[in-house]
Amino acid sequence: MVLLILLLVLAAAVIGTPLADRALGRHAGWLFAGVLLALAGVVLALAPSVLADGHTPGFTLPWMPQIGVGLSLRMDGVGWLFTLLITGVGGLIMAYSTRYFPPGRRLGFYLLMTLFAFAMTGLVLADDVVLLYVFWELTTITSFYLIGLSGPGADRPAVRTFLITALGGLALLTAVVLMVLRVGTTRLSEILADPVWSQDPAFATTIALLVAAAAFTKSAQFPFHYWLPDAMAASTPVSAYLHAAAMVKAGIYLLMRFTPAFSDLAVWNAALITVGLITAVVGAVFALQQHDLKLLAAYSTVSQLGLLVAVIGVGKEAALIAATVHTLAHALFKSALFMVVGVIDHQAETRDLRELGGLARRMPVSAGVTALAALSMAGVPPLLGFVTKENIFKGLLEAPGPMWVGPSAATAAVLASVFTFAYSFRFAYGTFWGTPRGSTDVHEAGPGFLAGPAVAGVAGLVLGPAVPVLNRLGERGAADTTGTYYPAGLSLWHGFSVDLFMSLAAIGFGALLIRWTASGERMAGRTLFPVNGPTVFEFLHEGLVGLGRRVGDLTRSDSPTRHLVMPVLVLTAMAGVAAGAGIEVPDQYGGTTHPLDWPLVVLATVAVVGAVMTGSRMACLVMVGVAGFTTALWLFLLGAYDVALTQLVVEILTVVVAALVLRRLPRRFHRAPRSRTVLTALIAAAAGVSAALGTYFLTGRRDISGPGQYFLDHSEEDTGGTNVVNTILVDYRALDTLGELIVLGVSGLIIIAVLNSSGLLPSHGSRWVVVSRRSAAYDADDNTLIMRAISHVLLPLIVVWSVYLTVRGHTDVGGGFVGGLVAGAGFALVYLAAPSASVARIKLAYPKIIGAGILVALSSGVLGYVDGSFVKPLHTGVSLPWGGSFHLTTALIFEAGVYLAVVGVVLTALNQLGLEESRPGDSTLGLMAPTPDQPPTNAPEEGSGDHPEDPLGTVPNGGTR
Amino acid sequence: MRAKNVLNRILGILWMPVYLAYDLLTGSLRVGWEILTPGSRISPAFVEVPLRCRSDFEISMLANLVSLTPGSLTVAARQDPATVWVYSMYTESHGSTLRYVHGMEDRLLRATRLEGAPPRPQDLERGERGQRR
Amino acid sequence: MTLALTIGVLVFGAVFLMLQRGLVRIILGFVMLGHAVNLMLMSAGGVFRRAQPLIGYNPADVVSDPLPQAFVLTAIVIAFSITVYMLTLAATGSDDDTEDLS
Amino acid sequence: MSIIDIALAAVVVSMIIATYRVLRGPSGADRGSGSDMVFYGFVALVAILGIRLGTALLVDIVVVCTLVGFLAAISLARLTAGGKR
Amino acid sequence: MTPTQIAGDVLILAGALAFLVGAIGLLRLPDLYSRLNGVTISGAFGPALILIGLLVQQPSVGNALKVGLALVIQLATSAVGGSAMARAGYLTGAPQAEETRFDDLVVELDEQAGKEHPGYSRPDT
Amino acid sequence: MSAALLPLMVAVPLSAAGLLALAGLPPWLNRVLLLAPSAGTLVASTVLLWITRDGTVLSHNVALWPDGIAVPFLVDAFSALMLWTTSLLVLVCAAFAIAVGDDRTSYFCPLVLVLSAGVAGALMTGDLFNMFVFIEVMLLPAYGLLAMLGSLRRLRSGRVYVTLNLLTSTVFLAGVALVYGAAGTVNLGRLAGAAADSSMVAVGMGVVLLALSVKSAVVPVHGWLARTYPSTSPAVTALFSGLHTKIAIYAIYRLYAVVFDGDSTYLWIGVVVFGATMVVGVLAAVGEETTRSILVFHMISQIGYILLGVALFTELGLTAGIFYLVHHMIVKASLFLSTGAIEKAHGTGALDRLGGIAAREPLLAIAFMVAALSLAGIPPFSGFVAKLALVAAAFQAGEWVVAVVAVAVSLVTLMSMLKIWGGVFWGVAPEEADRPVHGPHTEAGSTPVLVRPEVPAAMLAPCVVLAATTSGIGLGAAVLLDLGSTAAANLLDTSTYVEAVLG
Ligand code: NA
Ligand code: NA
Repeated sequence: MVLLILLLVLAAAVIGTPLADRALGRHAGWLFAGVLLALAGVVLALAPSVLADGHTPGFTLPWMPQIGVGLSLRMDGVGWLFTLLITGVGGLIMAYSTRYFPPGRRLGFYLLMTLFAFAMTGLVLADDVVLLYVFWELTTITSFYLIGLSGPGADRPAVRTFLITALGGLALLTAVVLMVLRVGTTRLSEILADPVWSQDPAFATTIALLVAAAAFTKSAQFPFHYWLPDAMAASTPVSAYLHAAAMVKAGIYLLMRFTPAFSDLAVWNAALITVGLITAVVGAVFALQQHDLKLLAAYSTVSQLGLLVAVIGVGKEAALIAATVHTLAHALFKSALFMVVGVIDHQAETRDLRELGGLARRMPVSAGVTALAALSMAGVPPLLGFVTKENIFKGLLEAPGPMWVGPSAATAAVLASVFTFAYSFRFAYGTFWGTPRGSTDVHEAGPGFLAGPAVAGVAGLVLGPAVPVLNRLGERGAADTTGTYYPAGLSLWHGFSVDLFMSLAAIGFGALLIRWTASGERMAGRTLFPVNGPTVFEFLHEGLVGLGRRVGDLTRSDSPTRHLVMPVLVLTAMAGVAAGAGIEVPDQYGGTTHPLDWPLVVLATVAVVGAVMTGSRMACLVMVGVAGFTTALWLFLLGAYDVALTQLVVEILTVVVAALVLRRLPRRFHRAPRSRTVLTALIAAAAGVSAALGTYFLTGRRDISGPGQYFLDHSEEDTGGTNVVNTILVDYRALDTLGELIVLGVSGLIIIAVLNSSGLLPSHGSRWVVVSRRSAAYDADDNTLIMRAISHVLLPLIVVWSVYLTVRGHTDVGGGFVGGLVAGAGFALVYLAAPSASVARIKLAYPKIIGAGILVALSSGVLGYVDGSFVKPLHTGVSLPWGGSFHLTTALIFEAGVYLAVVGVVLTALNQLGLEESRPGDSTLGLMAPTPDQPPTNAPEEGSGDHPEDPLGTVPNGGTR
Repeated sequence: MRAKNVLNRILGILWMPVYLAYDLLTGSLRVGWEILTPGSRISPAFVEVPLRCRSDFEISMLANLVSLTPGSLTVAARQDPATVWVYSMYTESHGSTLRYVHGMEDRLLRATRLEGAPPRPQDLERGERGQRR
Repeated sequence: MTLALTIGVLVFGAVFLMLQRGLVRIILGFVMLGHAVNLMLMSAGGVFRRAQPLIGYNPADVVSDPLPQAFVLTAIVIAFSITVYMLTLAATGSDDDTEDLS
Repeated sequence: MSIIDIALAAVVVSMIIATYRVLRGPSGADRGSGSDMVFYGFVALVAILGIRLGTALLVDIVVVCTLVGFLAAISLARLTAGGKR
Repeated sequence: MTPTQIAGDVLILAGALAFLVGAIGLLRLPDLYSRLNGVTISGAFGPALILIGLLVQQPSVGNALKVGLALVIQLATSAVGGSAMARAGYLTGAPQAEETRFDDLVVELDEQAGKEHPGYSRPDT
Repeated sequence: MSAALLPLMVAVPLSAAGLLALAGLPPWLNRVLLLAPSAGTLVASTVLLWITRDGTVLSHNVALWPDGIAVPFLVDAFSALMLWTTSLLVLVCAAFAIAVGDDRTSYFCPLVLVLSAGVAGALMTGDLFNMFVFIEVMLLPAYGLLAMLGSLRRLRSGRVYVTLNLLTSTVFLAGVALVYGAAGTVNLGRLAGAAADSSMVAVGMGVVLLALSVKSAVVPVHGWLARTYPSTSPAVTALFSGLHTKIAIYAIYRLYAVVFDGDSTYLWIGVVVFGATMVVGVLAAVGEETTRSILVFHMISQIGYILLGVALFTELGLTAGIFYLVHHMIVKASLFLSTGAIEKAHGTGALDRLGGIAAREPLLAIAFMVAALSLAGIPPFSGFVAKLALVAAAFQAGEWVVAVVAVAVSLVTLMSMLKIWGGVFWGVAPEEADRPVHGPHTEAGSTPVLVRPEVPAAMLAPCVVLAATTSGIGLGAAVLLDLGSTAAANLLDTSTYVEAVLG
């Protein structure tokens, strides 16, 4: 419960940030420092229980019970230590922040810092692997923002940091998933206690490597180490907290946490020790090379984290005691140093060692704090760092494996410590005691600013001699990670031992190194590696972006063909696979071929060959029309008269509308290169063969279907209709018909909408007329009179015929669709016969007709609820005055709706496309205003007016005539 | 007088399909022969034919009758003065085409007007290249 | 077999046209493809019974399956709607089709 | 092969010939005249099929064919003239 | 086979052959305008024979009405269609046969048209 | 709720659309008629979720014809979840469209209503052919919306979109034909398990699924999506992203479960193809330079994730896939809207012409980032749960290659989200930040005025609502996981569904 309270308090702090920021500005830091330090006090108060008595407070709340994920918390010794660091050091840094920033609001900073403290605490307390991962990523995100918000130029480093740590996060996620699947629980403590780790070395190795990868990225291990110096773009409080005390320690925490599972795994030992020591040495060498104090501190952190990783890799009790206490020591001296860097930067307005020196007289307190922290870092007695580093040497000597491993590892650690000594000296001496350089107008910082670093620095001094108080901590840490109790026996002095000599060697050679390199001056700035991390990162990043661009280029085309060819190819490939696999099919059911079919095959072939060969748009249109008529004839032969009729009318209307469009385009198509034509023909042939084979083998191999037979048997009795197809359309499957009607209606609306937003192209065909305007053949009024007279006769016939077809549909060939289409054909006739486009415009509000059609059909559908369901037709017999009765059904209303919608759409197409040309917004039928962002159109800009049709030029704005 | 006119008109209407069938048949045979036999015997021309028709209906009916008959085809029409331009496949002279179309017009007007067809105008002959005399 | 053959031929033409430059041929290709698929639907109902499904006109055992016919009717109208819309697109804005060739 | 079948074949052959004119041109109107003939061919085919299949229903359809076939003819004529009325 | 059936068959065959003749005309005749006269055979004469043949074979009042309707419509529309196509050809300068004797539609002294028409041909390429 | 009322979810929006087309109503009434049916659908689908949460399947034979004859309408947890999410998106996107003024273009409101009706119909129908019809009802308005709103490229995109979708619809229909040819029915209940039993039906359904895969923009047939979605208006892109491809995905889940009965013979194809989709989509996204084109390629990548669920066809896989689907619909729409708001206010979506928005629009920036992190699967947002469950399902099914791919792809996803973040929200605008713009409602051609571009609250609200939803789903994942697993159970064992169809 106390753990939940801990987290809740932190969550409350996050939520309260805006309020605190508004009220206190940068001084909100004091408040948060108070909160964090109070929490640190709580943690300290838990010490007797957790460290001495070995209690592990816990708490559980379900979160995603389906996958067993819960909000489980647990605090053991390791968790206790890290919680203390997060809250304690966090509190110091919060206090420090109140002075670091100039006066003003710092909402983003405090929000993210408290959020980070929350996430970090959650991470080290989580006893659920998924929860652990969640908090792990949350620290990554908050780090990203804290770096990125630190100022201009910080965004790339933030991104680099984010991506590299997220990479590790994904390794952790993978590990988490695999563990949960294998062990069957998400409880961390149960997973670690599972026997699987010893029983399945392959699994253990996989997970170990994944966990190690996660930790290496988070804790900046070679070769991922570069992100940490890169992240120094962040402000100093952020670096002090995240990059010294807390976030980078998450990796250390993770390694310690998983030690129980992996400590006996050779891969684990080897990976951690090798990588850790390489990192330790490389980091230390680089640290000595830095002029920038902050970068120096960053590389130093890298190096120290390397030591910790290596010693954890040993996996023995002493090693983990060392890791535990050195984590504490490092957090103290490194956060102090970072904070001091901020102080120096603030007061001296530089943190470049080449511009610093001799500040000790003006900034004595800072100098003292720095000296304490640097000496602790250098491993000089009697500071805490001396004790903990010595323990690390001791721990490394126990490294598992062949005899030589332990001594070699310890030697590498000493080597790193030699450089550590040197750069620690360079840091402190170069700033405060060396030759005075740069500005002399420097003052000591105020007490508020120095309190944080001072507390951390002094703690290192106090804890050195008093190091036995940490025994319980170390022992508990070892017990939690190795499972066995082992006396820590920490003390400043424990006789002459190998590790003492190693410490002395580090200090001695360090002093020599200082001498040889003139406090590192001679090594500084020299390029040791041909490449640096950020460059490699950006190179890879750019490479990936370039690859991505090329992947995108594969489909970067606005030509429909490029997009159409792919599905066709996939489909034919699928047909090929199906054919290759050989599908069992029954024999053909009944005959499939009739002698009368053959003329139709011939006609279809002729149509297709013609359409494919011709370069003339008009000829192609006609040939496609021939194919359509052939299809209609096929439908006749198959007994589908309604369909055939519809097909015929649709085909004609398609030709009419297409003719309206084609006149705007050149007469001929583009000529394609032969190679492309051949390729296209091959693809088309493959598709054609697939379709033919598919049809032949997959259809016609069964008797009439059950539903088909049902309709034939029941339609008259169910619906009163004898045209079975029509009863399916308006009774059984009226929903399909309703959908089809909607589709048709919407096509009318979108034609208006699109033309309203983009306008029509001018007529291309106006150039084709070559005859003089004075010729008798030219005049439109006179020459259309033949057609007009005919249309006057035909129109009534057509309309009557269309209504007849609609009404009789239920019992005979016909129906609302065909009826409407025939009526539409009548309107097309009127349109075509008119002497000019303006006369031709049929003055009916066609969108309203569409809307009315939709509403009529729908209302007939809703009427069905009277009888229990949508589109349920109602029936009644109406006796006629001349005897007999007429079977009346609401399906007829439905048909009327269909009829209206069809007529509306045909009118729309004729009126809209029949314009000579149009500009966006021309149509007043589309209601409301045109879109504000209009593209330029091809329409000429001359004003509208009564221009006569000009045969030799384009007709400007003919649409309004 | 009136009854006679009405009778005359009814007869005109009844005779129309017969004439039409005859024209259709003979025209088809003539053009069909042309098509099926080698060589070309056509002497086409575009002939302007002034009409006595007045209403749109009359003009368009005449134009259609001309077009329906294989061997002649209406290419253009004018309302006022009523005129059609006829493509004639076998044009012996300007006048022969005029006579042919006017014959059709006579039969048409007999069916459309109570007073029957008015007399044909005299001075409509044109020269070889269509120029007005 | 004749129907399958017709479908194959139509699909060949349709795909060939669809893969050409310019929207108009693509549209015409789609019109053709629509025919092919409608015939495929008819074929799916079986082609050995070919009498029209009007009750009272034909003996029940020669009447064709009415359900595919209803499907095809719906499909024809949907295809028509889209064709008309695509033709509108072809008449709007410039592209491959409208580049003048002469 | 019955007389009707011969008639059917004659019409189909005619339509193929007309197709040649559609493809060959040379003028747009030539293509149009070819297509007129193809569409008339369909009217004829429907009528002949009506006889061949022995169904009177096809007569209804012939009526629709004649009505709408005309639309195609004048649409194509209009297209030939580049939309000029 | 009944006599009416035979008569009907003969009419239909005649119609179909007339149709074929018109189609051949489409191949053989020299220019658009003459070819359109061939089309008239196929559009009017041929269908007329076929429709009458149909009526002869299936005589009924309903069929008579429908066939009559179809006949009238077919004749009227084929005529109008032919005219429309001829005019469209003329407007766009469809080439005329060499044998053409004169053309009353030409507007003389029309500078714009004079050079281009008649005799001007603009092949549809 | 009586199942007989289900068709009203189609009929009501259609009636509103018909009314809008019929009568010239004032703009406010247009808006009301647009929003009210969507809100009603949202409420209704919430009720449906409540009813179906225990695995209940509601069914109704439309027009009360016998089973196998009538078109059945069914709702189970899966379709209810989809109905809920789609109606939420329609509502939010419509609100955004109103905020940016899209609703004043011709027929915008009726078109969106028809779109939503089509979606509802496609989700509820238990009939293959009827599904084709409703997909068309959904597509037709989309054709118009795509070509009538947006950038200058909209017409070209409109062509690609129409032709591609027409091709796939036609292929779908061909598949329906083959299925009917083989099985003699298009009723899903009657088709249950048919493809597993008969290879003839399997080929037919394979054609159907192929068509749906193209519609869902699966690699290698994905390019159309990337070319078309960025050119229309942001609201429309958001709407499409949430509806069209997702309906296709829904249909793939449903049809594979019912007709193939989850037949494991073909699953490997899905694993390969969807894995490739993840990779290709994300790589292409990283290479793009405008906000929307990045997001669109992401969508392709994420479609691979979603469909992986059905390719695994385990309980966890299906649950994860369904969870992912819902999460993705919301997050993607949120991203399109937040970047769309920027596009509208600043006149561009190009990364190199934007910058520093985070400081000026903090709330929008947070909304974007929440959604972006969610998309990348970063906890604690919904995307994390989705990714976690899916990766776990893949490992569990032994498909460790695709599991690792899924994990790796999420890093690249993050990378490109950071690309947008860095290009748009951080840094500084390369030019003067206050640039001459046309206010969103000024007429084209009016004198440009120098204004400081600002995202109005009406545009912001929809983004925030959706971002809050994704956080809510992440933190309250239990609810959605519950529904997802109920839905998955219905897919694994289709007997309840099939019985509901067959009465
Ligand atoms: Na003639
Ligand atoms: Na889509």
